[in-house]
Amino acid sequence: MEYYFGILQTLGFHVLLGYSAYILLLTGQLSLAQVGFFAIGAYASGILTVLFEWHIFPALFIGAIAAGCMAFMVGFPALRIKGLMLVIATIAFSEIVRLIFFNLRWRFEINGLEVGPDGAQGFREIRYFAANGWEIYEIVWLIWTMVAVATILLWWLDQIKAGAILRAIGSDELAAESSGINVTSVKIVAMACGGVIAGLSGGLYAHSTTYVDHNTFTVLLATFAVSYPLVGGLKSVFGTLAAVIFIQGILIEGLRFLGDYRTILFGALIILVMNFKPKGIVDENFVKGISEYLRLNKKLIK
Amino acid sequence: MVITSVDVIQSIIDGILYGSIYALIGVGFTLIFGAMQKLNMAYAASSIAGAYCGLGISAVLSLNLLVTFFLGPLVGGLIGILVYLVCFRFIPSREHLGSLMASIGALFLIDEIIVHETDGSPLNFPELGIFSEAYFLVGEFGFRGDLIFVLIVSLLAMTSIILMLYRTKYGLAARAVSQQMNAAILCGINPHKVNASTFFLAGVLGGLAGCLAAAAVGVISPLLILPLTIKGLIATVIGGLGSIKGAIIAGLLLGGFESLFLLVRGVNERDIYVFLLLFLFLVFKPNGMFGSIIDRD
Amino acid sequence: MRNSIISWKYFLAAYLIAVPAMSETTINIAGWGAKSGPLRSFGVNSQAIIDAAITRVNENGGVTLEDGTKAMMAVEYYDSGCNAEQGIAVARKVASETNALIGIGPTCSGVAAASFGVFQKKVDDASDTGLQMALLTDTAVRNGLAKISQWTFRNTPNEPDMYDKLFAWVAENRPEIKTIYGGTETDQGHSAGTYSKVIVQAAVRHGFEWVNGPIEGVNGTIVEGFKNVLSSSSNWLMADTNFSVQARAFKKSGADMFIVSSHPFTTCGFLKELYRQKGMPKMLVGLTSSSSAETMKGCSKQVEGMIIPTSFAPITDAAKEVAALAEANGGAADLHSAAAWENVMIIKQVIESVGITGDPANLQDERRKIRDGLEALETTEGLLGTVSRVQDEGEALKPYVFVQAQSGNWEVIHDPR
Amino acid sequence: MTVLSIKNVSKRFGGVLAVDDLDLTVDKGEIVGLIGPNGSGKSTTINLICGVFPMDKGSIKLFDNDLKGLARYERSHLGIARTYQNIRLFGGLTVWQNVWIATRQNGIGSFAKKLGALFLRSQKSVEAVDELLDLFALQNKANIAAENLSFGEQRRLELARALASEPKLLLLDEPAAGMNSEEVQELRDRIFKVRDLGISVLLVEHVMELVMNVTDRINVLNFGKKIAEGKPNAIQGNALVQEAYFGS
Repeated sequence: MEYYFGILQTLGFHVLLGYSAYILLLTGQLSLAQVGFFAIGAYASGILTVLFEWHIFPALFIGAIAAGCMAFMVGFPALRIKGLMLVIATIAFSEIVRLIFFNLRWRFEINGLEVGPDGAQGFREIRYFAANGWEIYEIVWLIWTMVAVATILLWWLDQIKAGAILRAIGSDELAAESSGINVTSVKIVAMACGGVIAGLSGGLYAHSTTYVDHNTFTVLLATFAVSYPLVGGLKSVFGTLAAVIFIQGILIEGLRFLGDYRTILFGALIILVMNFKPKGIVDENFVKGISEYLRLNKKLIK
Repeated sequence: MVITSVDVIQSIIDGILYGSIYALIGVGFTLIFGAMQKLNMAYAASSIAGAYCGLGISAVLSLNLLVTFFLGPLVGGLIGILVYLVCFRFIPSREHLGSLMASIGALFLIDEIIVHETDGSPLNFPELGIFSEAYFLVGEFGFRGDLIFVLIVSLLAMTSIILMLYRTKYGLAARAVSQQMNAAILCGINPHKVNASTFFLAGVLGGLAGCLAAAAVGVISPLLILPLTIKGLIATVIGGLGSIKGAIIAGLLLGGFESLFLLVRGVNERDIYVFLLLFLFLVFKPNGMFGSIIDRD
Repeated sequence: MRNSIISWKYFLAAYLIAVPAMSETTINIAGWGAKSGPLRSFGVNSQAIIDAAITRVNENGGVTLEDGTKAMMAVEYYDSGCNAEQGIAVARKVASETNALIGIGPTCSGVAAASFGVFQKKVDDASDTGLQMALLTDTAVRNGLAKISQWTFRNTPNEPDMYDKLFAWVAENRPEIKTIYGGTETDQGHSAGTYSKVIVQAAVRHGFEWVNGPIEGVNGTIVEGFKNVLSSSSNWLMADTNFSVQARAFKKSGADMFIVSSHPFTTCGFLKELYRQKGMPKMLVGLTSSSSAETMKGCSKQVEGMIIPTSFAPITDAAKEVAALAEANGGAADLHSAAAWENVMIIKQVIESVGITGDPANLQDERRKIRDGLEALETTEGLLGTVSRVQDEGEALKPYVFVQAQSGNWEVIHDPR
Repeated sequence: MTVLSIKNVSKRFGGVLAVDDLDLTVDKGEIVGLIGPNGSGKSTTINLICGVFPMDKGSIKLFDNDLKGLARYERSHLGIARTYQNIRLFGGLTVWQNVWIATRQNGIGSFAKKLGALFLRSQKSVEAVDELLDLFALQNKANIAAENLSFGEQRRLELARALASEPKLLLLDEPAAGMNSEEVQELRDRIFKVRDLGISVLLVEHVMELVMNVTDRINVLNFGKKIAEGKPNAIQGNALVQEAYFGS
């Protein structure tokens, strides 16, 4: 059972990471900065629980807020540019964050043990959960409550004007601006929201794995973060959820029985999915099919 | 250690020479971007894969190892066509993100196939014969022979590609397809054929770049893929999207700055400064050095 | 058609006969490591050797259980990549979904640092909900990892001891060598940690001088002044490809001995550049991890003469045999993977000494017994001789030799055993 | 009362002077035509008014507000709305959402109210959207994605979206392009309805059938310069205009 709970944990923070990229993708921006916010959340909340012995909840909260503030500040310069330029600029940002943590050494003794981030040696002993007697299902419960809240909020977003505005910007920036939408500030707010979610995810990650180092927060993870909404489809937030289950659950964990060939199949399957579903797994037809099946189509649309 | 002006200039020379590899990869990205307005993330991976295949074929057939430098580009070109077929050909052209994601899938696939076949261990790569031994001393400054060779090759490649784009029928067709796809189709041009040729051409260039990069390092390893992808993209973007000249200059500059910051600030902080500079550059000059101003009404 | 039905019946019959045999107790163990990504060779090597070791145990009749009967051993090997999440997932899977008594893994030190953290820190601490299964690591070599949990043990080389003896030997045998200079991959915990906290201090302890004058705070004691070591050296990163600035600094230093503390890929890249700049010193010392076949595949010419202390070399009969078996299984025996053989043998020894029933119903108790058995071990038989266990830390002190790269092979130049 | 006044405006693209020292006004309740051969600077003029790109010199005023330096969305808030030569809709959104996006309660409301509009669907905005969809005969398509509409419907939707922002000045960039004469008639009626709402219109158009029948006043551009201005009848007879169009 422990194993499946463990996988649920992993799925949980990847879903949140995917959501943070999803919000920005709605506005048409492909950002690889999410992993930077994820790292900030991980280190900030880890430092708070380990070095300052905070309770987990305020630590997660502050971690998320710190990442959100950073996203807000980076959003100002970064979101003036778009497309491929933004991809590169956000890679630059994520790498700067990663390298700062690579150089960060902040250790002192707590209860006779020297703890804290130690540069390339990583940041060990983020054992709040285990040390405070949290059973794994409780951790999973915490993570998935966050995921559920985020999912509901993002689903709700599509029912209200704010969501329509995000998608309008993604569809045609010039027309959106001429229709009276302050595109830049909307994008910055989206970036900040994405930052908060990624920071939260990072905090949960750090405490679930008990150890973080800069090698975790590479461009590879950033690529995964944008892959989830792209593979899942931008039509609905459930696309991202489905893609995380598909990629992390099925391709990475579920195919273990394939042994050596699992990782090769991974790339091949992504290519296959994109050829048959270029708009992602959960595309228009999928949504239509589901909603017709549930006979909810009247309520869902509009 | 005291850093003298000689050290500074020497490190910039080293960096710029090494930057010619970034420039070559950048040119490949630029070619594909110019043709389709799309990003092929698998490009650096297929370049390295081309070099691996060249090395493998020469080893299996016990050919002269220098044949690698002809086989690598050829296989690189073929892999380019393959990537085009699986990631771009059948995905509707307006689905930019779909083919982007597919090419990321191809990056993982190629990377993992290489890892699987070689167990990820670095392999000795044939050096560039006399060039690798050559080390020119001009006054107090040293120049690596093989990297000068790489630089010359990348300049030649740039010239021949520009000639090809502006002087040949293929070039005319390629430019027509990239600018006015529908009009080109009406003129009887098959855009898929033209795009496939562009991917082949870029692939050949990539295979060459992969071989030269591996030869310059002396070993080939899947670890080369990610840095080359990122550095190549940076060169493409700083140079200005679609500008071949820009990609070359940006690649060289990138190498120079890297080397300079390494000397002055050490390896742990080197990339912080490089990326900070990159970030600021993009913010203040979002169209790159030679990019046309895009996105008007 | 008819034939196939008959053969199918035979198959069924054979199966039914086979069932009682299969219901005999099997002792399961689990292994995991990087079988994907650039470090795949480590996983492949470990798995090849674990398989060979299990086959050997079973050929000799298997392992003796508490009631005196024999049981076969079986292993399942998982791919955890060099990825913390996957390492944790596999550790959890093995602990909760299989009846493996003990695990062997993982490959990467970063993964070990993360996954050891999800194990219970102290045994019998009811408030600690970490995993409770013993783990005996073969590869992850970064200093001091096994201390993270009382359930984790390692059978990896003890670098402080090896380098101490290495420099003592160099000081004695090569008196013309006086000054040193070096560098490392700073983004790899193992390379950088060992270099800055162990190797340089050991060299200073044995009278070698840092070429540009003494480094502040470095007095020969392990760890002291390690930050200054890094800032005085000329370093690179694991994925770097251009080493001209660093090689120039090495050459310019003019030291008698260079320390190159990195994994094979950059070791080769760096040495090739140094060679090109004609900056080769009188002597080269490398990181334990570079004493592998990869380095020879990548740059046998440039690495010529490099000396590395290693806990494995095919010099004893047992070691030669393991090397041959590994090759037959599609892997290679080196200081990392050879430990996997020893681990299987240690596990067999522990099982026989603490008495195991192999009954899945007692799984949790027997995992605990195995752990206590491991903890109690004072010495084990290694391929190069007796390995002593460091009590309370879960670490090992392994016998070692010094090897030198000589025309494409790692030759043993000194055997202090 | 003057709604829009353009004074001495110029815009250069590289070597081409797209708009050359242009003066133009639109009065309240007026429908003004802007015609000229291809490349004479008509669309550029509209783009300058909307702030798609900055002008080189001159001034553009909406009522008393100088538009210089204002962002596009700020110009929209002041009361400028437009349609595009090549239709630009939010393809993935429904017809209803396309119009909804542009609605707002002009001028009134605190920050909290604006924020609230993002989350709540006020009765007023729902009514406004429904009304516009009725006006443009799109009510039965409300839940269809805009990209699935026919060409004519897309043109109507774009107009509906432009009106949703409650503009004071509507800029139409060749709204009749590709329409048959029946559709042009409908369009003419709609433009009159727009005027009846008290909105001034600046119409750039090639279809003379529309321009001559709907406008109060016509400005003619050639090579970025205004060559004539006057009532439709007068323009029809103007020799300069004929020369510009037919090169005689």
